Amino acid sequence: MLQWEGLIWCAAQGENMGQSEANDRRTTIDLRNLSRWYGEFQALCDVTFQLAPGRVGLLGPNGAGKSSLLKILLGLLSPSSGTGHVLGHPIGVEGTALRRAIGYMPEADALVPGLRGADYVALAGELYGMSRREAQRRAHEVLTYLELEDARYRRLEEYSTGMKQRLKLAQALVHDPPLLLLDEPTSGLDPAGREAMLRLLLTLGRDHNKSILLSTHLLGDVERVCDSVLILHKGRLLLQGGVAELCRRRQDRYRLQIQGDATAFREELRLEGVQVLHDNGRGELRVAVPSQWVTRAFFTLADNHRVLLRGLQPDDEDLEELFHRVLKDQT
Amino acid sequence: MVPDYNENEGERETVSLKTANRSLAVVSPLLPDSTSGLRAWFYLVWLSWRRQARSQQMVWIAVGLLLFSVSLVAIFTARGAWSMRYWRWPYRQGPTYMQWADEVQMLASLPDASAEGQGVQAALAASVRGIILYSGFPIFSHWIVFLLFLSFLVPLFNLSFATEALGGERESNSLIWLLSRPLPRPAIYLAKFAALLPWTIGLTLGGFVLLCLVGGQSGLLALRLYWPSVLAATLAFSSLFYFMGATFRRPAVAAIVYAFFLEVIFGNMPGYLKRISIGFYARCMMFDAAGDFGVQPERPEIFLPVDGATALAVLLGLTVLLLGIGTVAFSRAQYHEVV
Amino acid sequence: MGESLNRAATPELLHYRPWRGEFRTPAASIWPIARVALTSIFQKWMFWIIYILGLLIFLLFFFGQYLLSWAETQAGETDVQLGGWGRMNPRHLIALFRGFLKLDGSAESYRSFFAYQGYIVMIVLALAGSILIGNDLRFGSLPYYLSKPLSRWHYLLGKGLAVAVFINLMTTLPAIVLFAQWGVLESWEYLFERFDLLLGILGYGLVLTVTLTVLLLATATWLRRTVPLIMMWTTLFFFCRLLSAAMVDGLRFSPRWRLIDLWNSTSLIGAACLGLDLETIRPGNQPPWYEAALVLGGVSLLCLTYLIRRIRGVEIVR
Amino acid sequence: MPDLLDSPDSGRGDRPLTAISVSRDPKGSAPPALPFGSRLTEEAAALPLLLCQRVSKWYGPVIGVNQVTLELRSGITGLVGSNGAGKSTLMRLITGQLRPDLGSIEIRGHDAWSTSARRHVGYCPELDSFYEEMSGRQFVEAMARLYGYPRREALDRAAFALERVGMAGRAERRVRGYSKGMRQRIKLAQALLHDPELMVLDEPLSGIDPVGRDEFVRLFGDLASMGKCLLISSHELEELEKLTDHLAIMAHGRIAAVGTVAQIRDRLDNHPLLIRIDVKRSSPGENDSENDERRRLAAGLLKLNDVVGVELLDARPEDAVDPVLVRARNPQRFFQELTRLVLEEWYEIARLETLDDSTSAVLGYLLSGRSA
Repeated sequence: MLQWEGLIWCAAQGENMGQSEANDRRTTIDLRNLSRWYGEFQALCDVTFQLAPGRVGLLGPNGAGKSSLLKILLGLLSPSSGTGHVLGHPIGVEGTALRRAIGYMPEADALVPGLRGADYVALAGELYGMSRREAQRRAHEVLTYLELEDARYRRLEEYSTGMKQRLKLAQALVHDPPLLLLDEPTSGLDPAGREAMLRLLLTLGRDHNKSILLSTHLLGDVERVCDSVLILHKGRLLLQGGVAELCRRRQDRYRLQIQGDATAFREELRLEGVQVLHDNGRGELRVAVPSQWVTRAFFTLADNHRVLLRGLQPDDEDLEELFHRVLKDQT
Repeated sequence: MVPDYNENEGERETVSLKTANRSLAVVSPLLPDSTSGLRAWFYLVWLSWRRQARSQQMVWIAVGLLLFSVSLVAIFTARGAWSMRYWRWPYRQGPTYMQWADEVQMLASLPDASAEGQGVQAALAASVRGIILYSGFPIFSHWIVFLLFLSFLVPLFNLSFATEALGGERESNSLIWLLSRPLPRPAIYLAKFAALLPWTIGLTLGGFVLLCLVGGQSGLLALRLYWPSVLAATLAFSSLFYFMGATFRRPAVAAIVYAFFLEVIFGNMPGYLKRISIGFYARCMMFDAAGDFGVQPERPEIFLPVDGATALAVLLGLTVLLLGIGTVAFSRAQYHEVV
Repeated sequence: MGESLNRAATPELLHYRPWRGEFRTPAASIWPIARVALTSIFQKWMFWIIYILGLLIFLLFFFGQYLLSWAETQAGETDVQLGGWGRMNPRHLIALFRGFLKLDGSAESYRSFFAYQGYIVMIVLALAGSILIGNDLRFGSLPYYLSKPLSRWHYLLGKGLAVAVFINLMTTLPAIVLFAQWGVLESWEYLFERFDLLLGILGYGLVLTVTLTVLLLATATWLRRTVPLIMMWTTLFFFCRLLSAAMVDGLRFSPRWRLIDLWNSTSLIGAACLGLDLETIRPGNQPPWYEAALVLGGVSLLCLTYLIRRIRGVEIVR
Repeated sequence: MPDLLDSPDSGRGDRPLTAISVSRDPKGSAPPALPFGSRLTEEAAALPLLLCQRVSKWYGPVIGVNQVTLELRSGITGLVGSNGAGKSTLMRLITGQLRPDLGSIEIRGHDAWSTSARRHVGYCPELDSFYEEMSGRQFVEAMARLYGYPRREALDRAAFALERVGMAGRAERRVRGYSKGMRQRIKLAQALLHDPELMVLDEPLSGIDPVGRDEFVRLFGDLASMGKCLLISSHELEELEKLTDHLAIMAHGRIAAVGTVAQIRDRLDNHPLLIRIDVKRSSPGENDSENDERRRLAAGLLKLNDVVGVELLDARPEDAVDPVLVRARNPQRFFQELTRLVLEEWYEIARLETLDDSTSAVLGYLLSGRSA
């Protein structure tokens, strides 16, 4: 407790950065028994967790309380009960210092109509407290980095969805915050745009030591960017941990891609003791094999039944299955 | 229970249809017999009418304004403020006008005056008294009907409800739900107008009735003489502001510029320029109706009124014209920001 | 493996660069908010149409002053024919015009200029209110602003600053131009001798700015949507004006009723700032200026209280 | 051999990928089931459900859709492409919200702008605003009654549609408080009401959580099996792949290709298929034999006619497998020969994965190839 008070004091004084940074290295977010009510509805229920610096995915079904959590971390909402610290700043008390340390990318468009791209990002810089010239310079730098070079002087109304998303990231990055809170950064992006965004986030997190809290519905995003994951459901924290550790390894499962009429092939598999778990009707089978199975047997069977084996992958549990499993355990 | 098509059921239906002497080819393709465009249209009217009530702030402000005006008029009536009877001369200090009239009569009844002189004096005093007593109607007309009602409440009620009818749907991006139904676009435009009229007419004409009812004798006379012009002005204003809602991106601001700036400027310009303002024709109808009761423009040679029938024709013609243009414009419009 | 392929495709020449620098106080972000609000309104053609309409009144005064002083130097002693109405000495005619429009560089001239601008300022503010606050709600800009290290007060102050600029752009600034013009046209001494007039103009502008800004912010945060805002705003400035005229001029009620017309009340205080006598103000029968000040102060205080409660109590962010 | 791939087009890669229309019926020759309560005349049934002919649309100077020709008869078609490629504009044109500047769009022979065309079309728009003050049920009921159904029937239809999208239990709350996923469901429900033949769904999967997405995918499959024609735009290609492999790919306002993913992929002859093969080490730890195994495989692969190149990738020593990266043309023949090779030479394959035949890879090739 004493240590926290010291930290608050440091933050308030705005000096002695060394100590607070040293602490940042241990925890970025530290929440204890956090709850939030909207009238009768409880959006967050007794949430407690500590996060080390790194890239964290925040998962949960619609209405699980993800957005509320982000807003509380940002100091836009106050928690109904419980305490928390973000980068050593207590939440709900010290808005200014807290929000300076955070870059927030909202889910909604959050544009200021009539501005040009560069002005929009520069305005964000100014609002964070940078001087006007410094904000303008930095805006151009960030926009170039985010590959919005050509769109800088266009009006925001003319931006496509992908450009808007990158612009929102730009305004969150302009003051070089140690922590990024991202609410659905890839929603509405086309595949190329999504890939580019995820690559950017990964680079920022891995090479430039930004801590990232990524709230999303797209589990692929988390797999691509994050090394640990938080799963919220109905305001409760269900699961926290590293992606690799949480997903189960399965030695006996395979995913097959078959081309051609698979009926006889499936029948034969069954006779060989292979269990067909799922067939999507377009040639993709998920199977569980008996022990001592050799994969060459798949080729033999395929050849016998005149179907083409186009794919064969070990079927470890992915994040999507993990997610479904965790939710199913809950209900 | 709806979409699962059943082969047998379909056959049974065709059989029953054939017995009803309708061959398969005649039945309109794909159109379930149970739908009816007219029913949909009436429902749209009802839905739009209800949705106007949902924009509660607007309705409350309108009703509040109306009630405020009505209670003020009621207070004036109770205090007999409509006639000049209690006016004082010099301003707010001297005796009332009625006391002056009595004074004059008292002076006249002094014994040294001649009988003829006394008679003339008595007649004069009586007529002054009469004018004072019956001055209520022109005063009510001028201040309440012309100033407060016609130049403020009527434009404001029409403006807020008519621009909101389409403009509000455009602003909240919900017009798409109507445009993606199988309703002809002119029908949508007219339905929303039909749904708008109960609100605007109810507020203006209903408000006018209320104002007049609490306005005592003068009010009743005003109601009898003026209601057609209030109705005509409402129709014209409604169709104009409704049209603005379909065309302008910020219809409310455009309408306020028109109603409280252009109307005021044009309506008070000398010469024929004022003939492009709606308020001018409404006033002409009123002057025409109440000419016998001493209500006329302050300076007819500058005001240049048209007669009542013409004014009515202009207002109704304008309504029809604006509706027509609006229907065509709406049918062709492609609302990029909406879809 | 897929990653290695992607990497090969785009060599990253321009790396992300960290930034280290001093942050300024949150109060420094008020002006950027105001600046952005101003630009967003300056981009609307509707604003310029209304502004030009408002400018017409200014031009009337501006060229009126100029033409009259020019006419005075040109006018001879011979009478001129006026239509069919008769003959008149041009000097009398000029004096008549000056008396009517008060284009004589006196305090009365500036007061009537301010008063005439009332309608147009009102419409501009209705537009500005619906754009400044309404747009932020409609386009979701509010999370953008509030996720920055500034409080809601800074946000409102920024918007208020923008409103203040509009008000002064339409009233105080043209009035100062008129003041300077008179000095140039008539005599340089005027500028120094009647320095009190300049102070009066500034005072008048200050009164307008403070009351209208607070009032607009409160009504806009309360009503949010354009149409109700316009209804409320027209009620405050047209209905109350008509009502007060009907009560005092029509029905001969107490002149105190004029106080409900807020624009008239600002005009009374403005007149006091300019050192004018109440008797000269048209329409006549005005209440004393301190009563007007009391009313305006009360209204502003009410609006401020509402704003404070609103900001503390309810979450603006959905 | 499956005849899906043996279309006359396959293999001739130099052919430009122009907009060709492929209509597809999942049930082969079975006649499409008719919607409830509606009967098609013979002529009407023969008309294509959707026929866009050389459609172009501008927004001022900006071109939104550029000479698009598309014909749909049944089944699910995914409409994919980058942001701003004109997908939404095309959907608005089809649903009669916009009018083409050039060309024509017909729905069962009716002009798409006309009222009668809208009876055949259910539209789920991208935007996200409703009559927020209503409850979900009230909204859907209002939409049903706007079709002109009698009150009773409208209520039934609304109830049924809500049931279909899984909102029956939650429909009494106000739309204002709905999450994005619930809003998507309501949007879908209102498009189902009049049981349209053609459903145009603009980004129906965006913003829905994984559980809901699965439900939606199942629902779309059901609708398609009932004989409806669905045109779905989505960026979530993984989900779209679960649903359909028939795609229309848009780029720069034009339709770049129409067909199944495999058809489109096979026509991309200048991009040989990239295949990863992990081969098990015969005896872990022994360096020579390990190298032997994958070198042997690489040498065997290089002898095949269709292999363009082989690359040996480094594996982590703790893994018991060695990856080999193969580039091959003519996937059909390559996989046949690979099977033969594996069986003849006794390889133990731990993983066989085509890295670039997914929808997203195809899309990436197609779009990058175009813009370059």
